Amino acid sequence: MSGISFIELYVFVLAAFVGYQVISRVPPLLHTPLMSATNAISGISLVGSLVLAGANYGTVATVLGVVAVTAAMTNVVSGFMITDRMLRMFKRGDDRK
Amino acid sequence: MSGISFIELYVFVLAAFVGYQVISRVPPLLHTPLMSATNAISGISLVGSLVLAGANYGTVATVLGVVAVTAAMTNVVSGFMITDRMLRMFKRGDDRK
Amino acid sequence: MIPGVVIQVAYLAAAVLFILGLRGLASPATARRGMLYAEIGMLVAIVGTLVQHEIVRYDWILVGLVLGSVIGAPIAIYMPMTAVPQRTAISHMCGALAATLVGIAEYWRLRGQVPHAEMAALAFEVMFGALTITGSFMAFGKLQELVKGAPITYRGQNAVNLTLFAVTLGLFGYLVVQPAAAHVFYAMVGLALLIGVFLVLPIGGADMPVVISLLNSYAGLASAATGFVLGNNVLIIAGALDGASGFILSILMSRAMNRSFRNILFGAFGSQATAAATLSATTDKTVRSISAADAAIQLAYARSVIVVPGYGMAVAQCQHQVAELAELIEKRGGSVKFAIHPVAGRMPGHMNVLLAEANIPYDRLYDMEDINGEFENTDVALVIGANDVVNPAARNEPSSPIYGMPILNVDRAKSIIVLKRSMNPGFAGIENALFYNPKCSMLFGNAKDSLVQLITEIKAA
Amino acid sequence: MIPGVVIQVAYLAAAVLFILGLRGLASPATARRGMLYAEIGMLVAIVGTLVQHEIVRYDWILVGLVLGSVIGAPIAIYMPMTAVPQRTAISHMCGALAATLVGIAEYWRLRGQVPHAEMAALAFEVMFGALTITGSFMAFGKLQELVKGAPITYRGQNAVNLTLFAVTLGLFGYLVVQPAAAHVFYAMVGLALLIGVFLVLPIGGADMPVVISLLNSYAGLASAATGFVLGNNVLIIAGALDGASGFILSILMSRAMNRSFRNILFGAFGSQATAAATLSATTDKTVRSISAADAAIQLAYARSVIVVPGYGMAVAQCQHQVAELAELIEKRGGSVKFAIHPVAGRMPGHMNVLLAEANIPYDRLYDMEDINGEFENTDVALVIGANDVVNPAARNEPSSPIYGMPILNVDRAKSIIVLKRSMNPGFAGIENALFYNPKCSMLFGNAKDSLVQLITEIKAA
Ligand SMILES: NC(=O)c1ccc[n+]([C@@H]2O[C@H](COP(=O)([O-])OP(=O)(O)OC[C@H]3O[C@@H](n4cnc5c(N)ncnc54)[C@H](OP(=O)(O)O)[C@@H]3O)[C@@H](O)[C@H]2O)c1
Ligand SMILES: NC(=O)c1ccc[n+]([C@@H]2O[C@H](COP(=O)([O-])OP(=O)(O)OC[C@H]3O[C@@H](n4cnc5c(N)ncnc54)[C@H](OP(=O)(O)O)[C@@H]3O)[C@@H](O)[C@H]2O)c1
Repeated sequence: MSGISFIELYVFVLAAFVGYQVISRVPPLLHTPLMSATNAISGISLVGSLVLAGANYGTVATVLGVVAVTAAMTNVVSGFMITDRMLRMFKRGDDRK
Repeated sequence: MSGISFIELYVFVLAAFVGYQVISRVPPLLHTPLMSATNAISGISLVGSLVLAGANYGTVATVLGVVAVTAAMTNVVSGFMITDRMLRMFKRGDDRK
Repeated sequence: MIPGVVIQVAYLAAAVLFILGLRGLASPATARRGMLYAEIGMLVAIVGTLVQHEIVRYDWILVGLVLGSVIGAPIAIYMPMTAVPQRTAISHMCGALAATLVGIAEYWRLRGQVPHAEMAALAFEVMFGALTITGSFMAFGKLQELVKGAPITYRGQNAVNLTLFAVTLGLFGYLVVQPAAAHVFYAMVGLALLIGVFLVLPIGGADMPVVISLLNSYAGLASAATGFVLGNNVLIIAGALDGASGFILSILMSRAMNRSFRNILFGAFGSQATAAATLSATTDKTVRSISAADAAIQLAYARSVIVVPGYGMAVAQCQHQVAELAELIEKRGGSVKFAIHPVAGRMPGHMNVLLAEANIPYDRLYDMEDINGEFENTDVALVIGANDVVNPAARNEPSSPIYGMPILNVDRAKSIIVLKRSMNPGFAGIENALFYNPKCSMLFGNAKDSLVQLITEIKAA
Repeated sequence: MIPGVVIQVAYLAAAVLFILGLRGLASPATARRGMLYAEIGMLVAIVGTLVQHEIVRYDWILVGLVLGSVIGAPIAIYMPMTAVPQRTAISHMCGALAATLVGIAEYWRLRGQVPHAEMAALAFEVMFGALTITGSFMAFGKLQELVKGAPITYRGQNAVNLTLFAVTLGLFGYLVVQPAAAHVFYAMVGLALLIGVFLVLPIGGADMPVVISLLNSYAGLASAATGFVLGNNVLIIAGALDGASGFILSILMSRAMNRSFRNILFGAFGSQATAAATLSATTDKTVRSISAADAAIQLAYARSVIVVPGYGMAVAQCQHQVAELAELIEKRGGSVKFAIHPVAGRMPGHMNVLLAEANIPYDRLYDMEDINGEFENTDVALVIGANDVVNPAARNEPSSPIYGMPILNVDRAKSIIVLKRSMNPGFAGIENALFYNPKCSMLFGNAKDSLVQLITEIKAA
């Protein structure tokens, strides 16, 4: 635990603004891939879990860490793969053979 | 001087994203007011100058501080007033008497 | 010092790449490149983390990573597109699980020696995380039909839920003041898990998409809170992006459905009864049923057709037949367009994905605003398993629960053919006057079977 | 602890209010409310700062605040709208001055005892700040015509400038390694001041808007660097917003002018000579000059008129006469629209502000893309002091320097009346074939005088 500095609130607020603006620009056409893309990105909680599973914090921490790594990695892998699978399906008229 | 923490880079990068997105949405109609509005907002350097002028850092610092406060305050006052003066001029057809 | 800088740079790069990735989704042309950025961002963040000093052994990490990939990849490869809502629910569960476990481990490791501000973030993280775990699991169960889809209600339900909330919030407040109270911490986690279940029980299966999106934003908030606890900015940023996405989608959905959050979360949708009543009151109106042969003739000679897909297309999984039919009509010289209502189906973008899967180019899918003017000049509007999104009551019956919701103006087309199995209502549980419109013919039956018949007949014509 | 929290909360609120303020500028309907947010943000930030412990005396602060208001308010109240570019330049000078002075004072106060990373930010701040001070002042001089507007060039100029840059960067690098070298610090400030002058000297007065926008982004960067030095996030955020705005506007301008940054900064626009040559080569073509009386008759009986204002309208300050003429034509039953090219005039949005000042509602100002299709069905296109933005060479002469720049299709109107003083070229210094078009008549003279005559004649008609 590295202590909360106030500046992290700035990061959160600014990121929320960026998120709001970026996501508002996604057309309905791509809302389903958007959902799976954000699922994949949310797998970034992996970075917290990795430390837990790999540091020597005791058995309980390691076990919880491994479960957390598994859960997060599932999101990353399936999220990105599904998004890509969906996006590959979207074609313009002139791309069609 | 309070030391640069890496997290300030996050703030800068995120703010640049927000700025880019917000400003891209301003229509050409309002580009002139936009210029004066950002001038006014840039007057926020006032907050640095105020400390300089008001803390007891010695004569040199105080003199530089007062000049800086004056310069920044000029921007704030004239920037916001001009922006408002311009924006008051923009009217829809049905607002016109 | 050096590994510290490496990891900070890696995380900043990851955050920027995630943002660029989501920006790419602004258009199908840039979407895949965007996702590549996001994937690189993830890789950079993971590699950056692995060089951190605190990590001393990699064996367990490897176990987790391999397990996760082994679970994730088959889901992604074999999952039918119609199961996207369920998968999304499960994915929120996984995300929330990871956040919650990290939070619990952190608390356990520090044995409650947590400063007050950090404790607030930590408690927030596990509370939102825990309720998202069970809530998402319940949502998954309802969508996968493991649990009864209908709202489960009982007397005093709201009172029970409110009490649960109040107690949990009380524990939260106590913890912030007394971070060392471990039993309170674990009690709060347990209660939050219960809340997740109780929150979703009274909500109907069909309202799940909104609930899922809300849970999405909760999972994002939990993840951002983890970032606060660990002092990790990329977690904060990714959590905020995730939270914003869930929030925006749930707003869009409830707006397009013309309902408020409150109504969805606490309404327990009591409209089944009313719907039945209206239905019986109007059975004296006549419905024109049509044979596949007759419908095929109409379609074969139509110069312009607009296809309006709805949830029924997803149920029947007939998107490939729809594409085949469209191609057939076009070969005969007719024009075919697809009209996509923003909440057709059961999740945002549902129809788009299914039609894309059937190889229909996305520039032939029209948003509601873009196509609504064209129905007047259209020979046949072919409604495939859509119901609420074409219900004229939204336009002209102020007493209807969907009044005010924007709809596709199918009733303005020169003729209308509706493919559905029965006269049963759709999601909103209300009757549809469109089906009694003299211009409208009903082709009853499972949409897939009906389409196969239509295709055979047109080929023969 | 408590004042620390107060100030942090104040700064966060200010940052959010600034962002909301700029978001408001997305539409004229929300713009004033947005600016109110930004003003509140500024107030909150100032008040928050004043409660800081470090501030022990308020007398000098008050002097600065009062002086600033006394200087700022009259500028805002009495400045004519045509002087906006100059004021913007001066304002960047003030902003950069404040940033630079804060940086110098900080360095002075710490007597060079600055850690390396901080020193990099500090040196960046004073370097960009200093060159923006003099650069903006030069730009102001050229725009206000205190300095000769034409590019000032001499042999070896680029070599001199590059050497200056290189030396300054060298000093910058040295300082980061040896922060205590005070003489190097002050030498760098001096050189940066010189660079500002030399950078702007070779750039023509008309290219100033792009330069001003670039200086705007430099001022923003300097301000953000101040934020890094002082550990002040609201400065970082405001600086980033400012920088983004300057950057985007200069990109938009150079794109709409079909020129690269490099060309503007180092091109010294040598086209005057070429322009004169082309002009003389074509004097055998005929130009139809028209009297105010004849032009008035055409306008009086036109059913549809599109007014195309350009830089000449700003020079003649005749926006009120333009509005009067438009009203007159409309009273007689004609329709009048205004076509605004994105780089008409000399700064972004120039024509919009002037016409708004003359009380013309903004929904009658049409962007280029929206009106270009309408010229064909227009009886009279009335070009008031515009030249480059209606030059058909941009469309059909690949050798022209403006080839490829999007233009207003004035030449497609049924007839064209151009108000200008002579056959002189406009900003780009090139000839305009439009003026030789058989459908085009020239009404020579200062635009204001011509408009007054037109108005009198139409009233009499
Ligand atoms: N898209 C979203 O994000 C979202 C989220 C939440 C809620 N919703 C709601 O979902 C509704 C969507 O409207 P909608 O028009 O797409 O669907 P709908 O109103 O739910 O109607 C679907 C129709 O399809 C028919 N159907 C079902 N299975 C079929 C099959 N195998 N073959 C043929 N027909 C079949 C059903 O009639 P039969 O039973 O007679 O066959 C039903 O009337 C809206 O009310 C919307 O508010 C959407
Ligand atoms: N808007 C921006 O942000 C921006 C920034 C930088 C550069 N620019 C450049 O500026 C140019 C703008 O094009 P433009 O068509 O608006 O202007 P322009 O091409 O510069 O032409 C202005 C015309 O107005 C005439 N004029 C000047 N004073 C006049 C007066 N008192 N009465 C009547 N006529 C007068 C001049 O002709 P006479 O001398 O014969 O009267 C001149 O030909 C473009 O080339 C653009 O790239 C624009």
